[in-house]
Formats: sequence, structure tokens, C-alpha cells
Amino acid sequence: MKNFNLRDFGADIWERSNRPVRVAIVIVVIGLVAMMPYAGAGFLATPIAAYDAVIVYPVAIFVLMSLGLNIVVGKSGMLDLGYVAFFAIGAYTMGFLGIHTSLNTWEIMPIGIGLAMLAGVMLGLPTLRLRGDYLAIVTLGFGEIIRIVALNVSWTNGPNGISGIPMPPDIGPLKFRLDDQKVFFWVVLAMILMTIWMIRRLSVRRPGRAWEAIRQDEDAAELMGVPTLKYKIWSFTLGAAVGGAAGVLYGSKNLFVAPEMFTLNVSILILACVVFGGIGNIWGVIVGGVILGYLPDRIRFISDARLLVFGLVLVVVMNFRPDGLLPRKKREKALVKKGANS
Amino acid sequence: MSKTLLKLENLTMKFGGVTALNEVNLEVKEGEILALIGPNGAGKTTVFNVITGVYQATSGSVLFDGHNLVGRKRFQITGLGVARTFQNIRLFGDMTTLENVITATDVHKKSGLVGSLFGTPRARREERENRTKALEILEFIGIDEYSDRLAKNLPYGVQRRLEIARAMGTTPKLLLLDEPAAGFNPQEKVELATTIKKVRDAGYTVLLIEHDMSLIMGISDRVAVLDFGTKIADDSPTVVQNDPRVIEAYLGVPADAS
Amino acid sequence: MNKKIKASAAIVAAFALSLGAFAATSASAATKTYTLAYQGPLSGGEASTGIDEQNGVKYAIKVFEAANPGYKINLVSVDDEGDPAVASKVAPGVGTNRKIIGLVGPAYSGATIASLPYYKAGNLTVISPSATRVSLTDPKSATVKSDYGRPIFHRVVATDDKQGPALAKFAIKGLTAPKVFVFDDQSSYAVPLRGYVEAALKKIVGASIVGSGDSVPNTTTDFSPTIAKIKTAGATVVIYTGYYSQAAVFIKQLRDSGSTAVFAGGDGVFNQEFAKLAGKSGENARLTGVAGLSDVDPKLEADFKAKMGVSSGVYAVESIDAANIFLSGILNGKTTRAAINKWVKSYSGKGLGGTSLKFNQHGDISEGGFAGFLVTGGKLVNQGAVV
Amino acid sequence: MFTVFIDQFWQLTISGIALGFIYVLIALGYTMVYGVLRMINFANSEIFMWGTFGAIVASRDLFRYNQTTEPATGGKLALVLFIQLFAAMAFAAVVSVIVELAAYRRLRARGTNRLATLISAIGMSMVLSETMRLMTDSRPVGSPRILEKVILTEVWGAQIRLDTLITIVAAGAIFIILERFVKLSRMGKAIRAVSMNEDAAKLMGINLNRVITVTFLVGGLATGAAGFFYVTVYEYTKFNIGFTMGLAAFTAAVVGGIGNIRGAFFGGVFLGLAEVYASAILGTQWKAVTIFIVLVLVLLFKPNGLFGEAVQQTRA
Repeated sequence: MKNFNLRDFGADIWERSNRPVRVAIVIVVIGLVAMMPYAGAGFLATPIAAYDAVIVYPVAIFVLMSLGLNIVVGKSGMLDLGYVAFFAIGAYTMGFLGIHTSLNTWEIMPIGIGLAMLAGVMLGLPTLRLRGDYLAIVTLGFGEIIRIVALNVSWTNGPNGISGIPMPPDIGPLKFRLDDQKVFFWVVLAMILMTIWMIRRLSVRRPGRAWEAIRQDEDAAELMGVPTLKYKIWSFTLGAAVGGAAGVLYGSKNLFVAPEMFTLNVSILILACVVFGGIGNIWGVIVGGVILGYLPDRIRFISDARLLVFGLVLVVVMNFRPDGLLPRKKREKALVKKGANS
Repeated sequence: MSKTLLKLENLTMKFGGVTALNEVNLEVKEGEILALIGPNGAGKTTVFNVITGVYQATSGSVLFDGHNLVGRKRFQITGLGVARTFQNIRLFGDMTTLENVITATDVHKKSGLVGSLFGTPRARREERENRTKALEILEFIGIDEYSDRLAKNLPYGVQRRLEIARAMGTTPKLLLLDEPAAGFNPQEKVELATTIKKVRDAGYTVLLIEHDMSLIMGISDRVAVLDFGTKIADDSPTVVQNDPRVIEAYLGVPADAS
Repeated sequence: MNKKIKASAAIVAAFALSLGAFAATSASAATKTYTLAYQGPLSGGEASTGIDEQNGVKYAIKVFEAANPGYKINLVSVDDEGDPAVASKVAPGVGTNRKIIGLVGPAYSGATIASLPYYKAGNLTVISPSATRVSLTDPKSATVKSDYGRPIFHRVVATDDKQGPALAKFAIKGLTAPKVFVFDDQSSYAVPLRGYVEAALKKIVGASIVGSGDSVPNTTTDFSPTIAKIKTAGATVVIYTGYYSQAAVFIKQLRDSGSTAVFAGGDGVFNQEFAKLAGKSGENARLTGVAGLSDVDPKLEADFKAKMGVSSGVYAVESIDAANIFLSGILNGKTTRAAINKWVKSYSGKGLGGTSLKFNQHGDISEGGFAGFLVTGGKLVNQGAVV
Repeated sequence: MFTVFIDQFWQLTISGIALGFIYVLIALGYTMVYGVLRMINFANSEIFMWGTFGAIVASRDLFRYNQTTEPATGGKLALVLFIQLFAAMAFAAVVSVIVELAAYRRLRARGTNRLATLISAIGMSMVLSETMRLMTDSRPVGSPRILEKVILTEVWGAQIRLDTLITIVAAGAIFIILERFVKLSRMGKAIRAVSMNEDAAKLMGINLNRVITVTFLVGGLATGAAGFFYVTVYEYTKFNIGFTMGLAAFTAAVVGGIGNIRGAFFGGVFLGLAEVYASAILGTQWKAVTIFIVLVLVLLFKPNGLFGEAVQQTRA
């Protein structure tokens, strides 16, 4: 019992299972998570904020963004403090195209993702040569620049923001409704699953190795033939793509975007989700996003002091679990099989 | 006479006011083991750093297999067939032994991120090829039993060997070994000497920095000596050993014990 | 005392359900409980605005409960931090919480726009004491039709397009050929207001706008570049459309730089705190705003202080007015969302300040203008309505 | 576009330098901690904010100054200002040491990843600013006017005001004292030794924990002094002022080359001027954008900041 650890426990079950059992586990887990909107009656209920809204935003969207940021910070070790920029680009793309064209959310989605990726490349090309804290401050600045530009140019409607953004069109029997946000939750869940799929795919193949090598020793990686700048930009761009996708959906869910929604605080909060849950570990990051997204609304009863409590929680958890709640630690045994079926 | 693989011409490297390398000329022939020796601070590792593109030479050229390496990106140089190990071990600690080597084998593969993401046939094939090749290399170096251990948890000697294996993963024509025997006991040194010879016999050319004279005498075809950034000797081991300038360089400046 | 009543009321209510006979014997305690909500920033950087407004609502409820024994009004505090992102998180819960039959707020226009879709979906009537953005009640608003809040949105405060001209007129009152410099604080309140002020100034013969203005992010404390612009432009009047705390910092720096230009600000600056923070430099500042509780009736202010333990803040009158409209509806038996909505739409009465409260079809009160105030001896002195 | 800039050039320059000197002192807090820990002390901005409150508490509660009190003169003025400065520095230094103990010490002892430390520091800055917010009811707090802001003279059309002059002279003096301390004192030498090579410093028998605590203390003193000048010049503070000032000062530290004390000086002055000039030319709303573009350009051409060379070499 002394060495019990949830991550290893879970991984053990996974390894002992054969393919059909694994498929079954995956389906059951996804099914259970998809039921989450129905679980709001009891202990989980959030005072004031509607539970079904809270699990879409912040919880699910935080998880999605944390997974995206984790590609940048966790996988390839670059500190990005301006992640909100890509979220904002996605949201504003949705806002602008949503009210000025007849495109719907799903048609705008690829455009938003594309623009976010473009911004990622444009920012990445000159700056990703910088290291560590310098990169952090430059990305931070980029996040602020996007917000300030949104505040000062006319097509974003300045500080008034863009309102009246259309909701996504119904998907068959699934109808998007304001007073019942289950469908939004399922859509974000699907996006989260796609992101997890993408990260897992890439992790065991060449890009994952390249990122891992860059994170651990960038010079050695380059000398072993890893085109580091290229993979850093890829990492940055994929992170941007996820952020942009989250932004598009957020715009369409929120029906309103304004510059004050995209402050540095969002970047920091998402980074906190990543580090808090367990940097580099998909499951840890998800746990981080869920807890940090959900907690402030759950503890609304302490009303005015909740940000204080939130800060204290960050300090305490980081001091006692510096690698996060579910840390990244490769298990040596596990890799034999994983390698075999990749 | 076999063909010249690497040729340094009048290579000069200055850091601010300090001249680390001064007009160094050096040739490495295909298939030989050339040892580069010299007292500490003589500029041996600087030679490696210039060849591999870590430093940009102040003047002079580095010709490798028909290409001038000066001004190329580091990963491109590796792609052309130059690979190195590090004096202070710089493995990817959180990766397994096997993954360390696979990371290096990626350099000649074509499939990129998109292929990997969607699992194109080529990407899948290349993953398989990489794996097979990496396992072969580990077996060749004799550390295949550790293939699934994390690099940071390996015994010291295995880490040193993994450095060589990882460099071999890039399929180099020229292998630069930076003090591969540092910290080894005599027994391990003998084993390492065997390995290096085996590597050469497998068709690799080796340029080696080393302090241990007996190891060098045992395996090198030729020895070049650097002192204060200048090449002072370049000949067969026995000749170099008796060269008065070399002796002076070593006695004049206390040699490092290792 | 209050607690005791609550407890006994609860007990009685419980008994009333199971033992009808018993309830009949204690008719006097047949408490009717209804729920209203207040929405505004109750935490975060803007919290003071929300807390002041909520105190107004609480005060109105206290007075109501004291005057009408047998009624118990619960107030749900909806904290949107003044932030539209937070508002869209809390609004769905309020929209679907059927217990809430009316909502005072939201305090800020951005948060209002983010919340409205959910309240429209739930047919929850809201009366805002302080959201002044024009588009909320303007069906023709070109870019943002969706901001239009009908049928649920109402407000008991005049809009920016009324304040803009008032502020412009009051700022240059009694000056010949004033050269006006206008700047804002980048906020969603200040930028549109600046637009209305400038539009009004252009129509006033003799007045001219000088310089290119400025937009100073509200985290700035060093105004020297703005002051340099004012001096270069040779402005004789400076109008700031932001909030009081920045205004106080600015006016000190302006005066210290030797400038004697007239300073004017809108209802964001209109706050006793401005006079306090600005000290001597704030003297003779011209502000437009709506009369506060102490202006309306000092006795009322004293009562407020006695009941709430703190002085009333800005928008206290509006908050109390808004709450009173709902409370009178409840007293008249309008206790569902639909009934309350009808009640508010057809409401006609007088507010504390004597303004007639009657909503037009867009949700605006027809009356209600801005008064001009002059900072004199550290106090905001009412100069009467600006016409 | 440039009329204001040309017309008011000297006035803007003086204002920029005064603002820059405040940045210098805050940047010093960032840069010193960075030197020994290789960490951005994210909480430094809040330490600054607490410093401003220290200055206000001293004048308001100790000397019973309020908004209507006449400004002090003569000896009393010097005394009040000195006590205010002392209080601001003491407040900030105490908070700074607390931050070190609560957010950094344990993590450093375990030698864990930098990001955990960063998040811990972010958590700590939330705690600091939220505590102050609750204590002040989210309201801005004005400082009574202690110093009459007389215009001493005009040079090339620029006003030399007393508070500007005091800020430049006194902040410059404090900077020099701290710089000398780090250069010459035993403790300062230990700090520099740790900055250059932590392991070697340990081997030389330097008590690392003590050095780090002293670094935070000194950094806090500098940052607190900045708080005092801020209050004296702007006569205002609020629980959330730390962020903007901290961000600018941090940028200044990076532009100058973080970890380098002289770099903090030039970076701070540079940033103060850049901010004021950009605001005058492009409009204050583009101030932050201009600064960041300048920052990116500086980093692209001098990747370690203008004075960052020394640090980079020891790190490589």
C-alpha cells in the first residue's frame, strides 16, 4: 500500500488487458464521462453557476486548452505564457465570420484553427530560437498584443466586443440550447478525445521523440539530427491549433466575445492547470484542467475569498507535489508492449 | 591510399580575444581510427564543436565527403554523416535506451509530423525500420539487454556505450568520440577498445579524443596532437609518442589524470 | 431577532404543509417567501461597485419586509465580477433557476450582453441600475442587433447617448470658444461615451475638439504623455470618460504640471471617492451623474447607514428603485416570471429621486437625465439638471 | 503624429527617466532573485504593491496625515519621507522573505522542476494581491500629499519638479548603494558567487539558504523603495497595481539582461523612456505593444539582453 499510486495502478490494469478489454474500457470511460452533464444534482452541483454550463466552460474547455498547451510546455519544454492569444484568435474568427458571413460554426472551425496556426508560425519563426525565460516573456507579450489589438481596431468592435454570435447548427437530433448545454459538453468532449488521440499518436512516433529530445537536451537533440526549430514550430503550431479550436467553440457557445475575456490571467490559469495536474502527462493535465476549472465555482460559497483560497491551493500543492497530482514518469516495464504495437 | 573523408583546412576559432584553434590542418582517411590528443584546454573538443556546427569557425574550412560544413545547420551536418558523443554524457535521460537510438535513426527518415499523425504506410514502415536498426545497433554495442531501461537509470558504463550507440544511430560515415573512456576502470577500457575496433571494422571512420595513452596506442592508426590550439604532431602512434615536442607539451603542462 | 423570525417562519411553513389546521391558527405567521437576485461584480477588481449596488437592493428588501410582515424575500447574489466571461458562466444557472423571479442588474453592460441570451431563454425580467450601453435598448443598433434586450431588459438609468451631450454641455458651460481635449480609458464604458461626447461637441457652435485625444489603459498611473498632448494642443477643457480612480490620479498630475484647464468627467468619475482621492487638485472638477441617496434625502441616507452599517454608494438610488419595482410586483401577487414581466412592462411610479419610472417599449425610462456636479470643498455639489 | 513628441520632448524625457528609475528598482528585485535562483520571481510585482501600502500606512497611520492635511515642510518633511521610505522597504522586504520561505524554499531543497516553482510563485502572488484586495475592499487608496510638488525650474521648456528630482536622485542613490553592497560586501560576494556557480559556491562553504534569503531581502528592499517613490509621485495605490508595473519592470530586466544588476539599470531607464515616447507618438493604448516589439527586436539581435553576456556564459 505504501507504494500505491493511482497512475501506476491504472497503467497496470491497462497493460494486463488485451485488445477487446481495452476497447471496452475506453468505451465505458467515454460513456461515463459523457454522462457527466446528468450528474449535477448532488454533491457536484455548483452554487450559482449552472452545473451544466460550468462543465462546458470552464471545465471542458480548460481541459482542451490544457491539452493543447501541454504539447508546447509539457512535450517540448517551451514555456508559453501567451497561450490565450490563440484562444482569442479562434474566438474572434468565430465572432467576426459568424456575424458577417453565413458560415456556421463547423465551417468556421477550420478557418479559426488555420488562423491560429498561422499566428503560431509567425510568432514561432523569429522567437523560438530564444530559450527559457526569454521565450516566456515574448509569448506573454504576444498574448497582450492580441488583446490590445482587439481593443483598438475597428473590425473587432473595440472594447464593446462582438455580440450576437450564432450558436452552432444542430447536429441531427442533438440540439444546441442555451438553457441546457449538454450538447456543447459532448462536442468539447469529442474535441478533447481527438486531441488525446493526436497527442498519443505523435508521442510514440518521430515527432514525440523529437519533442522529448528537445525538452531534455536541445543541443544534443540537434546534434543527433533532430531539426529542432522545425519541431518546435510544429509543437507551437499544434498547440495553437487546439487553442484556436477551443476559441471558435467558446465564441459560438458564449455568443459574445470581448477583449477583456482574453487577459493574461487565462494563459496563467491554463498553465497552472498543466503544471498542477502533472506536466507532460495527458491524464495529469486533464485532472488539472478539471480541478482548476471546477474548483472556483464549487467554492463560490466562500465568495470573496475564493481566489485567495485558489492561490493557497496552488502554493500548497506545488510544494507537496511539485510534479503535479499525476506526475509524468515513464514506466520502464510498460514500454516494451507499447513499442510493439505502435 | 584510401580517400580522405574529412579535411580541416587552416581552421581558426577565436572567442573574443582568445584563440582556441590556430590554423589547424587535419585529415581523416576513410576507415581509420585517428586519435586527437593534447593537454587540457588544447582545443580538442573545440575541434569537435566546429566540425559539428556548434561553433562557427572564425576562418578556414571543414571539408567532409565533398561538402563544406562551415555555415551548415547542426542537424544537417549530422544528416551528411557526422555524429558525435559527448564528454559529459548527454543522453535523453527520460527516454529508454532504445528510444535514444531511435531518435537518432530518425535523421534519415522522410516521414514528418503529418505522416506520423495519420499513420501513412511510409511512416509505419519507417517506424519499423528504425526499431529494427536501433535494436541491431544495441546488440552490436552489446547493451541490448538494457533496451527498455530509462537512460538515466543505466549504469555509468552502459551510458557511455549508449552514447556511442546513439551516435551510430544516425548512420554516420564519421564518428566523433569525445573521451569515451572517461571514468572507466582498466577492464572496461579494454572492452571499450574492442568495441571501437569493432565499430571501425564495421565500416565507420572514427575520430577520437582520449587521454588514456595505452588505449590510444592500442587502437589508433594515427595520432594528432594539439597544444594551445595548434597542431604539433600528426603521425603513427609510436612516432608521436617519441616526438620531443609532444613530450614537452605534456610535461610542460601537467596532464589531466583521467 | 431576525434569525428567530426566520427559524420560526421555517418551522411554521413546514407545519403548514403537513398540518393545515395548525397553520390556520397562526395566520399572522403565514410567511410568503420569494426570491430575487442581484447580479454584478461582488469580487475581483470591480467589486466595490457591485457591493454598493447590492447593499441598495438589500436595503430595499429590508424596508419592504419591515413594512409588509408576512413577506420574506431571499436575495441570490450573482457574482459576475463585472466580466462577460464570468457572466456567461453564471447566467445559465440563474436563467434556469425558476425560483428567481426577477433580477436587479447586471451592473455592467458587457456582462449584461453576455447574460441576456440566457435570461431571454428563461424569460427572466431584469432591471439594471447601471448598464448604460445604448445598444441594449436600441433596436436599430447597426452592428449588434442581438444586444437589444427586449422584452426582458429594463433599466432605471439614462443611457450613454443622453450622458454624452450632457457631459459635453456641462464641461464647457460658461466658457467662450473652449478647446476641448477628450480621452478615455479603453474600457467598454468609456470608449462609446467618448464617442457621444465628441459627437455632441461637434454640434456645439464655438467649441472645438483639439488634439487627437488619447486612450489610456486603466492600469496606467503615469499620465505624462497625455498631459504633454494636452499642453501641445493648448486645450482649455479636458474631458475624461473613464472611472474615478484613474481620474483622481490624472487630475493631480495635470494640476501639478501647472495646467489650469477645466476638468470634466462622466458618471464613472462621479463618485465621492474622486473628491477624496484627488484632494485639492480635484476642486472645481465638473462631473455629470445622477443624484445619490444623500442628495435625494439626507434622512434616507441616515436610515440607510443605520440599517446597512455602511454609507450608500453610487447607483444606490437606482438599485433601490429597481428593487422596489420588483417588490411592488410581489406585493401585488405577481410571483411568476411571466407575471413579473408584465408588471414591470406596465409599471408606472415615482422613483426615490422623483423621476417617473415608466418603461418604454425598449425598456428605457423616458425621464431621467443627468445633473451637473461641481467639486467644491471636497464635496460633489449638485448644480441641477443639465439642459 | 510627432508634434507632441517634438514639442514636449524634454518634458517627456524627464518624465520617462523618473518612471524609469522606479522600474530600475523593481527590476533589481527581479534580476537579483533571477541571478541566484535562475527563476522569474513572479511574486515580485505583489511585493512592490505591498511596498506602496507600507509607505501609505506610515504617513496615514503613523503621522496621521489625511487628504486635507497640508503638505509637510522642512525637517518634518524629511522625517516623514524617510520613515515612509523605511516602512515601504521594510514591508516589501518582509513580504519578500515570506515569499521565499513559503513558495520557494521547499521546492528548491527538493531540486524540482522550474515550472512547479513558477506556479508556486504565481499562487503566492495571487495570495498577496487577494489578501490586500480583501483588506481594502477592492478600493483604490489615495496617499495624502506629503511633498508639495513645486516646479523648481524649467529647462528647455521642461519642468523640473521636486518629486521628479527626488525620485531620480534618491532612487539613483539607492541603486548605487545596493550595487556597491553586492559588489563589495562579503554577503554580496557570496550572492555573486552563487549566481555564477551554485555548486562551486556550496563547495566554498557558502550557506546557500542564507544567501538566498538575503537576496530576497535585498531584492525586496529595492522593490519596496520603488513602492515608496511610486506613492510619492502618484499618491495612489490599489491592490492590482503590481501587475502592470511588475510586467514593465520585468521586461526592463530582460531587455537589460536578466541577472545583471547594471542591466536592470539601463533596462529600466530604457523602458521608462520607451513607454513615454511611444505613448506620445502612437497613443497610450499602443504603449504595451511598442514595448513588446522593441523587446522582441532586442532579443533577436542580442538574445541575452543588452548586458546579458556574463550570465549566459556561466549557464552554458
